[in-house]
Amino acid sequence: MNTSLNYAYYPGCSSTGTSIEYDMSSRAVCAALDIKLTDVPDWSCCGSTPAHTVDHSLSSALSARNLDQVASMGLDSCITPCPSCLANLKTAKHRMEDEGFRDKVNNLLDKPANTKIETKSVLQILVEDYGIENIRKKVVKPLTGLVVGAYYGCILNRPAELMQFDDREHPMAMDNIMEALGATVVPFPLKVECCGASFGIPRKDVVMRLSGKLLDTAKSIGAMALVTACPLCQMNLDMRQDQINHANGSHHKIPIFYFTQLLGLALGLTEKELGMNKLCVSPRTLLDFMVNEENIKEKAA
Amino acid sequence: MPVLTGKELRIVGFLCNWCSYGGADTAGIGRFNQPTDLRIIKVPCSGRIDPLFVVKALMNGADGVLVSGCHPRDCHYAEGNFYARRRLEIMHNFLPIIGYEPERFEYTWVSASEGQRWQQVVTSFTEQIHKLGPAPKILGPEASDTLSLMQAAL
Amino acid sequence: MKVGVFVCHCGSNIEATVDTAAVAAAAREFPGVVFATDTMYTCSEPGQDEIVNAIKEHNLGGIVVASCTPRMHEQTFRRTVERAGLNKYLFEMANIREHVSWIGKDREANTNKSVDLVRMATEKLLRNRPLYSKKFDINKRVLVIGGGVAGIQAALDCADGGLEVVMVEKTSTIGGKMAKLDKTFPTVDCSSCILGPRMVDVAQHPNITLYAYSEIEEINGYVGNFEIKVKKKATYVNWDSCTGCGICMEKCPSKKATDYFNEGIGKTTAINIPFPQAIPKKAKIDPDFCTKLTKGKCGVCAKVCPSGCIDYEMQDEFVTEKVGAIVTATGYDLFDWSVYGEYGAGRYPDVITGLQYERMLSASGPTGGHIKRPSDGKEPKNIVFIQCVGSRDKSVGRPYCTGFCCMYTAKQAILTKDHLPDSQSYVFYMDIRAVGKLYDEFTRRAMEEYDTKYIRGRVSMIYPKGEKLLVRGADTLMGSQVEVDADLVVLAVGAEASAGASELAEKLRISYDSYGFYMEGHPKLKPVETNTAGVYLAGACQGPKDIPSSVAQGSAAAAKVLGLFSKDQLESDPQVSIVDIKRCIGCGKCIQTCPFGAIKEMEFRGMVKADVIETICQGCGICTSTCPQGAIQLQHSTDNQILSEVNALCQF
Amino acid sequence: MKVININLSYNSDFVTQVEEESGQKLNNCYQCGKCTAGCPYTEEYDISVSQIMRLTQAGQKEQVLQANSLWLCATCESCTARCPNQIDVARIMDVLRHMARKEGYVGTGRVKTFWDSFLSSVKNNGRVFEVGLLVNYISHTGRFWTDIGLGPKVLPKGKIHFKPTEMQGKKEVAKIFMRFKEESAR
Repeated sequence: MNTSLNYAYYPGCSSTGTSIEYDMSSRAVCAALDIKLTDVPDWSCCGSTPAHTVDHSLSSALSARNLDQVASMGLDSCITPCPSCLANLKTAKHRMEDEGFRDKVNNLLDKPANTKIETKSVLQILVEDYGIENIRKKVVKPLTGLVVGAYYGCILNRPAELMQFDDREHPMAMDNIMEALGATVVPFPLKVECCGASFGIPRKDVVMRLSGKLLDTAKSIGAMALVTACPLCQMNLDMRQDQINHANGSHHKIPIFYFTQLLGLALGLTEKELGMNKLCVSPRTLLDFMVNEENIKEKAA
Repeated sequence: MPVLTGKELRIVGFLCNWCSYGGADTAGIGRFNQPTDLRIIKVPCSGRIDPLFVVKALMNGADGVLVSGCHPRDCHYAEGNFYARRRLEIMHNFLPIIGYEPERFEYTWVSASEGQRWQQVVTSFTEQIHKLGPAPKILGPEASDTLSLMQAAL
Repeated sequence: MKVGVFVCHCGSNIEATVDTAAVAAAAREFPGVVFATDTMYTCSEPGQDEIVNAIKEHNLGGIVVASCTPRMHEQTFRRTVERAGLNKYLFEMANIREHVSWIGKDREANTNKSVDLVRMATEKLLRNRPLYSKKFDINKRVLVIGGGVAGIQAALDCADGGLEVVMVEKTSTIGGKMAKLDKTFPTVDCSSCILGPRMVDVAQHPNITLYAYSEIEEINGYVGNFEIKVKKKATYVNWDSCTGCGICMEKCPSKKATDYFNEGIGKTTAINIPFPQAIPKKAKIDPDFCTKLTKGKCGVCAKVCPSGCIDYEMQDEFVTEKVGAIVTATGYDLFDWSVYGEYGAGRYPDVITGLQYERMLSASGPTGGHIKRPSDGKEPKNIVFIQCVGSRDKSVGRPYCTGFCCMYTAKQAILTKDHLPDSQSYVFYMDIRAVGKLYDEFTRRAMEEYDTKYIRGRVSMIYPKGEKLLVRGADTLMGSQVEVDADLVVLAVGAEASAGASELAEKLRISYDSYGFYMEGHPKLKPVETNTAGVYLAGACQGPKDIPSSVAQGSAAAAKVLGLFSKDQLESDPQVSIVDIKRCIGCGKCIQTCPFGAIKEMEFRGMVKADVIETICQGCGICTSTCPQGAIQLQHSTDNQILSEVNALCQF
Repeated sequence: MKVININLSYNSDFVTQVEEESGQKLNNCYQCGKCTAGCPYTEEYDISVSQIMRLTQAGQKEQVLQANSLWLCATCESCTARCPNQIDVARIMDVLRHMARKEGYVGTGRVKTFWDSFLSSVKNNGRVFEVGLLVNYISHTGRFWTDIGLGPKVLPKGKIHFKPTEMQGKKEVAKIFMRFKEESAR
């Protein structure tokens, strides 16, 4: 890449907690690819699902504050790893193009917000701005032997009119990245099925059923692991995998990576930098297996 | 009978018999409500429309003129709408010179099947003319000068 | 000229929102008008008699009728005034129904507008002149475009009626979609058994010339005298000597060619005859797959052909045919269903279209009539049919109902049970459209006798689950989400206008709707006519149709052609241009712009003048608005007549 | 079963309000059921989403707003993405939820409580403070934390902090909630 890429970065609340490894690996990967990230100063919560279930203006106000923070950096676009934040920030921008709604929202804010900010996902800029072919060139530790399925979740590409990225029924961005990293990608049939989202706490049973189905499917297609791009999906599939097994009488032990973690691995970053140790379902054996496979391949060559 | 004062403005439409006139019929059959200002003159082909018809209509007191023919390449006479477009474009550019806002004239395509589209065209054009209000009237010797000027130009 | 004005109530269609009496009253004040009245139904017999009597009584010189659109009744009233001894062009119509009473309820404004329209018509009428048609000879041959069942029907009816028929078919065999079907609803009789003989008739009929694997390049002329340029695409096989023995097919080494006839189920050879009953039964080479043509190697077919008719050098060829009428029967194509990502967009081999399934059911098809999963060749047990794929779906730009999918799905469900008695069929539907003789009974049989499970709801998703496909839909009657483990999924894919329909329409100068289906002359009264004289429609090119309706339209179109040709000469439309010799300066601008070459130079006292060939002039009037002198005038639409309408409207 | 008098029970204000706030035209729905077919939450719903659409179309306000389904929709957009009539069904569900809230229908209490806890966490800290959120939620539902088993799994991974991350702007955020409260009070 001759032109250096430069973005405002909105981590989102879960980056400070349950999805800390997504944040770590995203930052590490971008650094490794000379993509400069500047944190949105004093960012606050986007409102996530709960806000828009209460009221659209409240939800947009919470997002608008952050968009305004980006504007204050003198930038007109920002990126975030989290699809839920992405959806809220994009929705706020879109809805606030309507004058009536904009006034309603500005009334909730200290000062009228400048919301003319394009938000994209980390995944999107890696695919569209940096380019998969350029990623391919940077691979030093190919994911040899890894058979992986890509799970996108429900809101990364939907609604298509708003998200403007990849295919709404059959996204390929992560599949293509994984393929570029040397992994064997098995088409995951339930790419855009919901995992149970934020119901983990109030209605665990729902997550058990929906995420359970995802794990069963992953197993049935022979995936050793899944990659995700969403903190909620990852949390439900990884942190709750034991609960799911317990609830459904299954015995899954499928590591659930953030795609940035595997990308970082292939770029030669350390497991620590990528927060591999923070995954609940340990990827240890799988990681060792991959190293081993690579050695065999090299000997053969 | 003069136009219903205050209510209506005078809008003249020149419509191709093969497409837009049928489109207006289709709109009628579908009961697609429209403003009442427009009066339609049927011509065999938009290519039959002499730009001077439009100019004279305006000078004689029309507040807007709408011409509607067949979609490009769909002309019943192969190339009539193409000639029409060329001529009317030139005329369109001259309108300001003789003191008419170019928005008082519009050239559009509506096929015989597009009743709904016709409804939209009529409604939006009528609104457009109502925004502009009555057209300036050109009278007396000035009028004949203007006309001969246009004749020369076209 | 003494003018009479008749303002029609059209029952309440006009009267409800237009004060017709007031319109008549206002008309009485117009210059030239000596008689004006309002009538209940002007087009009815008493209504017409009223006109005739008024003409006699007040010895009127011209008539204005304010009623519906001239597209509806102009002909009717022209005949009426003729009956009363007037020239039929001394008549004008004011459209106060479609253009007034039906598009607004403001009675005052409508009445006022109607008065204006009547004034316009009157002013024009005052400048009308009697016009007289010329007779011209016609070429009693007919061109039929498309060799599907509708085209075949039209061609045979015309040919049996003694007309010479030229049939042009795009593919290398006639038969169209029907030839691909196994059985037909609601009788379940064998498609090729009923169509086959008709195809043979076409081939053997002395009056029919068939150009297969050919397309329409160019169309010139007008009703009675069209000139058609036909492009015979290169087949690389000399069809005069090809006997259709099929040895070339047996020996051809390149067996990976797309099998269009079998809808891509299986492959065929680069040189092929689409199917055993093909008409004409001649081989053609698919240049994309023939290694001789692509790489210059092979040449096997040339070696084995007993009649030596392979010609790798063959080029497209053009022939010209003269005809007097054209029947368009270009049919339909299947909607491209790959836009449905939720159905796999073509990624799952065991999700196929209804037409592919027909080929599977057909004994002469690629599977020899055995139902097999394309993926592994296994017999399916649970078969799911999904209706309305690309029909009644705004989100894919196809809001219309295709109309025959419900029926062919029921048929396929029944046939499935016949082929595989242990199988179970499920049909996801929204509404069952079974309007036709014995149609509803047929769908009931599918449920009652053949135990097809009908589920009322759309399908949201199909995805592979092990060897099976999981179909997730809704049963809105149960109000629940339902899943079916399917071995095979058959999509009832809807119909759309056939590829290239709009391009052909432009050559024919007929109109088409926003989906590319051709526009009939009148939705009720002219179902097979178009607005272009001498061009008729048959079958699905006008809108999706099943076989009975297509055949009916084929015959209807043929009847229209036979009617047209029942006279030896046609009357030309006298609404043509004429040249005022005194004014014409012989600049030749009109000659250049005339799209029909209807204007030629002539010599008049040593000066060049323009002259119109009346039988060729189509009356577009482009010349009139081109002429710098106003010397050439389109009769019945002269500058004076149009300006009189303008002035009637615009007078401060 | 209840017999519904179609014209008497039709609440036109309700229908208008839903259409205005969602920007969707309810009559565009022809009840094909594709939304229900694709909805991952149907199994939890007491009224399927297509039936919610139908009841809303028919102006059956109470029956709609009482539905638990409103609180179990996760806005996964399957319905919106696949509707053949291009209706933003998810948005309609959102709007119905807002109405239910205003009219005091709690539906599945736990979900609402969780969302409230989430928001109060945002209100107090400017960002979500996960542990705080849990504590708050548990105290409101008064139910034993079923995720206790996760503790030993997650704690050592340094994913859970017992203090919220500090941010200056948290007062700004709190004010957003205050103003919203005042607004909706009017």
